[in-house]
Amino acid sequence: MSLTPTKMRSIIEGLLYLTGEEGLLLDQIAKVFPDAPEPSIREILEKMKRDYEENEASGLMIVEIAGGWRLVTKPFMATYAEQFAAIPKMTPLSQASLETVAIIAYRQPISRMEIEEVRGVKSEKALHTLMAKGLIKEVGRAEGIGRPILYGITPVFLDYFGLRSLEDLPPLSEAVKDPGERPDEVDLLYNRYKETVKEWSDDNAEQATGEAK
Amino acid sequence: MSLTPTKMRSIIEGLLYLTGEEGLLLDQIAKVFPDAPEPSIREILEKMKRDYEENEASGLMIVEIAGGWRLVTKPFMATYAEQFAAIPKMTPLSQASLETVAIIAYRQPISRMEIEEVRGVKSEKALHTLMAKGLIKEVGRAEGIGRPILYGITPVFLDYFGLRSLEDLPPLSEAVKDPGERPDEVDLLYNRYKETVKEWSDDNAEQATGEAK
Amino acid sequence: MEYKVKIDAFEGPLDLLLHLIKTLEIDIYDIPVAQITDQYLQFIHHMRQLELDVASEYLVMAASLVAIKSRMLLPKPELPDEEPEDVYEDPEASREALMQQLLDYQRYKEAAEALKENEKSRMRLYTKPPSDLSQYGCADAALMPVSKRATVHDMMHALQQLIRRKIGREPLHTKIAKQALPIGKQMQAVVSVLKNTRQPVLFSALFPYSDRGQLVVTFLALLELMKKNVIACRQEENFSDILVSLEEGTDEFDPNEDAFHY
Repeated sequence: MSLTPTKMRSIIEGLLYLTGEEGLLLDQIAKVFPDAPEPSIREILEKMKRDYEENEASGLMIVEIAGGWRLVTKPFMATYAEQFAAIPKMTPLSQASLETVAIIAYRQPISRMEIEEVRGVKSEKALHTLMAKGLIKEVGRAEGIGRPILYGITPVFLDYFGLRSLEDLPPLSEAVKDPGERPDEVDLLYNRYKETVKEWSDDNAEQATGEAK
Repeated sequence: MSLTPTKMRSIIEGLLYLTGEEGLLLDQIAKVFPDAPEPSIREILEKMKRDYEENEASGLMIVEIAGGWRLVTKPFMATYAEQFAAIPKMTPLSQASLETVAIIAYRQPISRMEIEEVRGVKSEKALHTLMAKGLIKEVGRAEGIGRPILYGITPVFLDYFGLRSLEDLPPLSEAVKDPGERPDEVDLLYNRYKETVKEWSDDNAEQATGEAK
Repeated sequence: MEYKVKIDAFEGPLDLLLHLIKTLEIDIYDIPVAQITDQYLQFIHHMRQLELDVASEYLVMAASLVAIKSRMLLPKPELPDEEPEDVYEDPEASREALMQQLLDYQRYKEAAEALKENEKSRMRLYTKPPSDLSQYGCADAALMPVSKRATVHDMMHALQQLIRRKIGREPLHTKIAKQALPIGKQMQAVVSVLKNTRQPVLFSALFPYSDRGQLVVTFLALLELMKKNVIACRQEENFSDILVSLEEGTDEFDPNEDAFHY
């Protein structure tokens, strides 16, 4: 016996409620309806999403984040949810962490040194924070001297920024013209500059650590 | 400014969803609407309850027991919830188990009550699962009333998560250590300082532009 | 460990340069090195006057800016053709390199801005913790699956979720606990439930909360109502469920009567 779309809608709604923040993957739903074709399930979800959105009498809406469907409260509810909770909000990421995670997202796998080249400053603390929040992870080591750790983003990254997939990332503005065709001298100067920075900042870091003691 | 019944309904729905099976007391809802008389709130709840009941396309319903209101799944959902529960999960450890084992790893030795304080929910089942999997063990008993059992992690934990030692665990973000923490004076001071610098540099830039002209 | 110094609102020398370029309305594709160098140095100078520790990155940038500027003032030396090219650092090339670096950094800075917006809207979405499905017979397998292991990062994610959830929930517990629910009020609540259902209610159904304070108050309220003959409790046999019902003629029960206030 196959289920009517109305019945299916009610079941999906129930499952969305039960799974809450964990979310529901399309193929998990499909397993509950072995006879229903996946497109029809997606159709019901999309319809449900629209219905919730348009329904002014409802404080809920459906979002698709990182491939999972979730029932969440509408943005306007945040005030009430927070007022109700009377707890300080989650602290957003610092500018340094945002820049760092952006570089990682667009350029992964990438080493700490490469990140610091782009930012022009040390980024250890930002990496630390991002690791602790589970937004990035070590994805391997580069070839070459020191075999530096390479970083990449995690699925939590998508969740944290509410993205469906990496394709949802805001487009990066157009690359600088012919970045590969820099004259050699520039690279040399650039490398020398980098090294100076490195020495300098290592010295400085040591000093700072020394002072802290 | 008073809210329309439609708006109030949407807010109540959102709050009922957020509190899930735990539900809300009428009093708690009333606090969100300081200007609305309690009977009008009750009316909205009763209406919402009827609406959900009559809506065949919804898998949810509202129940009232002893002054508490809850949004729950309709009874027919049990069959589907069972079916859904039987689907192998994406992560082999449930969210509850992961949270619990993480808390133990960072705070061992720790009692069940302390774990439940951090998680805000009962954690007996998760502890059971973790014990059965050999990821945690009893490591002693605390002093004091009832001498509660203390839990710690096992070598299997390290093996399971691919860690050489506990020191390999990612640094914990401040929020987990003390979720209630507010930005302290240092941050406030820092922000004020930032503003001063910003003002200064804007002034200076203006001056410079002036000179250049 | 990152050292404590970090000047002000800027994320580093590149950020500071971008700021100067913007406020001075300079064309980033044609940076007047002399002007920007002067401004940059002036800024650093003021920072130091304020006795602020200026991070080394800023000083390194200052040094290279000065180097480019001074080389630009000198005539280009006549080099014999056989000399390797890199002996002389062409200030034009250095300026170009700096521009490239600034443009590259600017792209990611913009991307970070966009992500900040995403973060902001995502933070406004709240949700409920997953329901306990164990009642539907979902048991964590007793054996550990080897193929699909949870990772440390799954665990960190779980902790983040926990924090989010606590934001929405914690006060609920504390509020109920601290409220010290008055018995009189709870008596009203029980009576109104019985009136609404118009039929006996299961004893256990009157205790929907696991909160201890709530349980005690509800229990005391029931005892008080029994004493006042407002309700009756029935038990068919030992250990069966207790049924609670309203006594006859309690319609005039006035919950606001002083006697019910504790």
